[in-house]
Amino acid sequence: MPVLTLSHAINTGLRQAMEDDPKVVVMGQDVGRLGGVFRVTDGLQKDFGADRVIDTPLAEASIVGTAIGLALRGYRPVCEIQFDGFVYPAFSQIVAQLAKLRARSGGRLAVPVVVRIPVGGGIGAVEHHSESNEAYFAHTAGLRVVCCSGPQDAHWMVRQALAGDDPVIFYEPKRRYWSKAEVSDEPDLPLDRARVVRPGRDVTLLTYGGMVATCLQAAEAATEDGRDIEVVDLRTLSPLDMDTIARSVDKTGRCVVAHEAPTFAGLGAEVGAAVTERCFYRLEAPVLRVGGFNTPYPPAKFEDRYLPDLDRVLDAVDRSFAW
Amino acid sequence: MPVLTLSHAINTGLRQAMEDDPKVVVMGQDVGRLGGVFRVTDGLQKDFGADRVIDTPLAEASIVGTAIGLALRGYRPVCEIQFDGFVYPAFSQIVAQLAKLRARSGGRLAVPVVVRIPVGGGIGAVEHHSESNEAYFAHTAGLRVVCCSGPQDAHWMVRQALAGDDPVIFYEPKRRYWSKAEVSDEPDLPLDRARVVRPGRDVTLLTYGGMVATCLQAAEAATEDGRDIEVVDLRTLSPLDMDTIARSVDKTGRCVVAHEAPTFAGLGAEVGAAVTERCFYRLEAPVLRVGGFNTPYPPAKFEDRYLPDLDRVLDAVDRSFAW
Amino acid sequence: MEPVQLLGPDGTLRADPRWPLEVTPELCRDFFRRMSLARRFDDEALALQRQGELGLWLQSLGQEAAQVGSITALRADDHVFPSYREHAAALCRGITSAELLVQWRGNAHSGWDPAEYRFHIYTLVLAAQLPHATGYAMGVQRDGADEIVTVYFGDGSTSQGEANESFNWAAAAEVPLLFFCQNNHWAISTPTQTQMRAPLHQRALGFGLDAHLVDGNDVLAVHAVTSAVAEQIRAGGGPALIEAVTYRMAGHSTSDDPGRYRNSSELDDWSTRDPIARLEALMVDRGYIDDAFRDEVAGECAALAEETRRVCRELPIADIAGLFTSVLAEETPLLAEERRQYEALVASYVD
Amino acid sequence: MEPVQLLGPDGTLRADPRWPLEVTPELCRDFFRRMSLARRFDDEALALQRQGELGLWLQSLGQEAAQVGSITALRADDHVFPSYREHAAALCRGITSAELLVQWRGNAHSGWDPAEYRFHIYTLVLAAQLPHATGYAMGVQRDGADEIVTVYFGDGSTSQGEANESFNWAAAAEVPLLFFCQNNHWAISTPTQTQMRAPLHQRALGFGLDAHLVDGNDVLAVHAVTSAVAEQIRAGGGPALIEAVTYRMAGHSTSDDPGRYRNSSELDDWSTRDPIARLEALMVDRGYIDDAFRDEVAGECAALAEETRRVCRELPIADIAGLFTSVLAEETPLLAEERRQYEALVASYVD
Ligand SMILES: Cc1ncc(C[n+]2csc(CCOP(=O)(O)OP(=O)(O)O)c2C)c(N)n1
Ligand SMILES: Cc1ncc(C[n+]2csc(CCOP(=O)(O)OP(=O)(O)O)c2C)c(N)n1
Ligand SMILES: [Mg+2]
Ligand SMILES: [Mg+2]
Repeated sequence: MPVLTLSHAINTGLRQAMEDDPKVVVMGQDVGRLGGVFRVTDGLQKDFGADRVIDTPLAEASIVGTAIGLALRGYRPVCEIQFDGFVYPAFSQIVAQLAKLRARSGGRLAVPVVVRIPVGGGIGAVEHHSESNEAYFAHTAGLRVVCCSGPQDAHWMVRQALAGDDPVIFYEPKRRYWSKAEVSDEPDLPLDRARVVRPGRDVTLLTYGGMVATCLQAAEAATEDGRDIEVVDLRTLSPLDMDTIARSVDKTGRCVVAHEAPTFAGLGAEVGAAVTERCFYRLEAPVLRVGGFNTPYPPAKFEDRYLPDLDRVLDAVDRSFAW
Repeated sequence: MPVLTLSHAINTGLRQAMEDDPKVVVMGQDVGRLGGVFRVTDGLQKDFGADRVIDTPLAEASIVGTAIGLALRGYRPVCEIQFDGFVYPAFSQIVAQLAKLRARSGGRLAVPVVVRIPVGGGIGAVEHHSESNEAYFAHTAGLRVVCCSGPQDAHWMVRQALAGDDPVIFYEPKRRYWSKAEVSDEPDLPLDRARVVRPGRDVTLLTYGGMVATCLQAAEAATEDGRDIEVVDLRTLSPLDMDTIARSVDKTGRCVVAHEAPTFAGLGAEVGAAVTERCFYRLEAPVLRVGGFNTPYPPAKFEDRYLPDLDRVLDAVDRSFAW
Repeated sequence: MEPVQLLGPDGTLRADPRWPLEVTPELCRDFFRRMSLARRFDDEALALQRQGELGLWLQSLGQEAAQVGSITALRADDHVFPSYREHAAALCRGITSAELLVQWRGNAHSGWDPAEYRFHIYTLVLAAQLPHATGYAMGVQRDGADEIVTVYFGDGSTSQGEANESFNWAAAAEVPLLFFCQNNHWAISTPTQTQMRAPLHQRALGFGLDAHLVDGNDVLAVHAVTSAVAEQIRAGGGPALIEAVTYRMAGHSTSDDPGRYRNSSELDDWSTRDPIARLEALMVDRGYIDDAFRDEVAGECAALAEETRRVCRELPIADIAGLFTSVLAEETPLLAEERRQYEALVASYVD
Repeated sequence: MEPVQLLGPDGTLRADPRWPLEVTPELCRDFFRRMSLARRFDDEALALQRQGELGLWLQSLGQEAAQVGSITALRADDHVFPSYREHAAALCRGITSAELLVQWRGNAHSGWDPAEYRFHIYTLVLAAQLPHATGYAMGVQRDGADEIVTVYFGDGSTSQGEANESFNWAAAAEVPLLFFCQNNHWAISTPTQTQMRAPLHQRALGFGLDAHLVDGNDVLAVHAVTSAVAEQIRAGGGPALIEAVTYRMAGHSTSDDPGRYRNSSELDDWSTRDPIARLEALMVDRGYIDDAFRDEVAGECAALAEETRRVCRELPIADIAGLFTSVLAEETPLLAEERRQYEALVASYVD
């Protein structure tokens, strides 16, 4: 089992998908010659040619819009949006076309397009390069929204996304692109399942993407206070794997959900509301949310304080126990 | 106190704002000669001229984008988006520019732009003409998101929105455009406050826009089962008036939130999560959500079943009591 | 640039060496038949809307030549992306009146299988279909197929970013795509001069597209130009745009009241350039038409009208379950639960 | 269309009757000084980034003539909307090195007060500033002011829908707006031919804009053309576009590795067309420059460099409270609560 960085794990996942299916095409800004600003598509154009690894004009709406057209022709495009903050020009194509075409056509049309988005902060970037906008797409019926947190999932989830017939918003936590881990030769979970990454008895900590590592550290630190935190990596943000989530909360009786995005009307709100509906009598405290502040993403010098860190996660855990 | 339709109440509100402040300009598709497809701007171009009531080219991104430029020049533009489903091309200008310019400029720039959006279903329209997309904007820091439900609020809230220095997404429930009521000579609430539209003891029913009338009917019907429902019109969706909301739930101990939008990651999720945090020990049952199904908005012949009606609202109330 | 015109408003034919067309009796009769059927269908749909059988209708009245002349110049396997007013073009592709009406009755969001007719479902978000057509053409290009792709849109839509991105992208990628704009002078109440300063065909040239202006009410000119341009694209000549100058004879939709924003003189003026009357004048002059043929076409129109009325009241409507099962390839647990809950609630009413 | 060029790469001056310019010693020295200062500032910022003092830097290296020649042709009260690489233009407006660096150090999202310099903050979302400039120009138009508005953007940005919507909207509304495109041949790793098939100035004409192509490394030509076009717009001539042909001599940003996608020969070729060397050659030939002046400018450059290094380490950074108070005009209860909670948590650490 090779040890790969998250970035390289996606690269090999894309490469394998392209070898398995000649209809898979990669497209986006600078994905060809350059291999993408995060090198995720490095070398693919060299090996698969410029017709299958397409350096596009600088127009997100058309990157997604032409990908839809390619899908209608029988292709399986995977689009790269260079940074999270630049997906908005494609918003109409994503929510009104990509997400709705199956329903609008009465189920006649499938539009298997994967939209890859490097997401979140923590890399000291300038404005618009650190956004967490998953809630917009999670609220959009007709899309699958998934987020990987490490190399194993990154590799297999992108392949599963490309193998399915649904449009998928595929989030890649950019601050974890260079984190390394083994990638197995077989997927160990389907795309629509959450993963208990650290079993625990006392409280359920739900998270995803770049925050998974942070929450695992928090869980380790909490052992000192004798607290046994169960950490669940949601993986699929829409639909949510409520069975796995509820099973954990039914066990622990407490729940904290942590993400980088602002909490107001964020994904944590859905998780909190849904968990409360499913586990009402079992909850010893309300589901508490930890997230970015409800402000635009701040300048780089503030991001360590803006992003939920170990202290803020544990503070929420403390408040949950203190309830 | 004149009796006006909701549509006309906004019209008189805009007219008054334009008379009070020469910097207020109205812009959008067909807002001039035609007076808008819902006649909200009827007669304004005749009286204020084509420079202040601007028939624009057919480009939502630029309608909002040029409104931002006008605001930077000292104007107070109010843009009309013809239908909810057509705001998406302007999404990048709204979330990356309009919402963020104050923060991006370190507080130096104010961008007082009001974006009017006829919202929701119930008028038997074709696809893209019945969407409820408030959750996208509520999750966007830097915007005020409000929704009127009747003529009184419609008239005063649009004037308050235009008088303030924040960007405002102003929702108008299109199925209530022709509903009539008195409009007072004075505002009776600020823009950032919710309104208890029907006091009650047993359960709190939180809603807004087109659903307010539905929930009031449900409350009346519930009296037959001896249930006294308190109906709260949220009015401001971001920020939420949590004090008014919590005061009600603390009184009743039960809460149902109803809106037209799909429930998954919808505004009801935020309300449910926030209410649970504020009123945890007081809640006899989890906050239950009633909304459109988690599907794209259906064809007209299905909308009576898709939109929460009296039965589905009362069913949720029943489930809350049965908990 | 002067619009290409082969058939004058009075029905006189002026051949144009640049746009050769063999004007046979068969061709004229075919166009006359197709345009007459389209107009009659449009009339009938309007009537059905007025009777409350349809929720909304957008008329193609007056634009029959632009649509019939262009779509008949394409090969049956050339994929087409329409906007929402291309009823005449749709009928030419064999789409039935039932399939055309179902969306406007509110039974479904779309009425036909795009694969069957090589004709995509209507797109109501203006200009959103242009990137789709561009991408589809990228696929054709990659398949090395000799098909071309055609996308229809209106003058107002050209102000949208997505339309212009497509003009640029298609030109840069040199895809086999024909942009066909029906400039009917209006976007609801907004006249073309509010949308743009320079004519669209000039803009298209600026993007590096081959571009042509044609009299959209002259079915012969539209057909001749579209045929030549389509073959040029098929031969690898790269994408092109045709601007067909026509007029929206009716309101924007049955909800619209054009009296609020345009004066009838404009309408009267355009009535004198009617595409069907114009072709009929030529046919009379050439002796291509007689009472027998007129009766034959009138009969077909009556039959279509009758069928249209009949099917409208019997249009199929899916079970509500379809709402939940056509969101994703598989119904999610949340959707299945919602469906069950709803069905249980409905069932509870009967008790 | 051939680019307007007054000053050849070798420094020879060719007057062009269509673009009159009085080439005085003062003018040349002013340009030489401004371009030299801009380049030195850019060098210094690059060094600071390499030393870890800045998070990122996007160099204006090689584009000094396009920026200095154009901004100095505007009136001080003409509002400007830059993209993010207009450091040379910003310096000409009096924006300080501290104000220019603070954003790239990560202390703030923007560094200056747009009202003070009539120079909007940088826009990083490509083409988003074009509608802003168009709207601002609508305001100028409504105020009946004799100002004009100028918006800077790059070749790659022109593929965005918002850029093209603005070309169309500005032309249709006839606003007093100058579109200034620095075509530096690259959008990160994407060459201009991948973005477009036809040159931008041709596209602009297609939209009905007045359009001009100029050698962007010829400060005299840029200044002459921009001056004439600006006055034409001011006089009510309507919006125009200037495409300045230049070259991005450095990587896209300090994170970029241009070696992966372009060969050095291209760079060598463009080095021979350097805007400063070119002007200096003319000045030498004309005796407009001597050691005294060279020393004077070198001194000013050294001073700017020194100041740049000094201020960079002392750049102001706001209190975190500002995060919560600059979201809306008033801090909302939720934000106030979040701030209090956070401050309490931080306070708890000290105990
Ligand atoms: C993105 C978007 N904005 C607004 C609308 C509302 N709308 C529907 S049709 C129309 C006018 C379209 O005019 P044109 O493109 O000329 O086509 P025509 O109706 O004349 O055939 C408008 C503004 C829409 N459908 N989509
Ligand atoms: C909407 C959007 N998409 C993508 C990006 C990422 N990006 C930043 S600069 C750049 C290239 C811009 O090229 P150009 O417009 O020619 O300007 P230049 O950098 O050459 O000055 C890209 C793709 C962005 N900033 N905004
Ligand atoms: Mg039109
Ligand atoms: Mg460039």
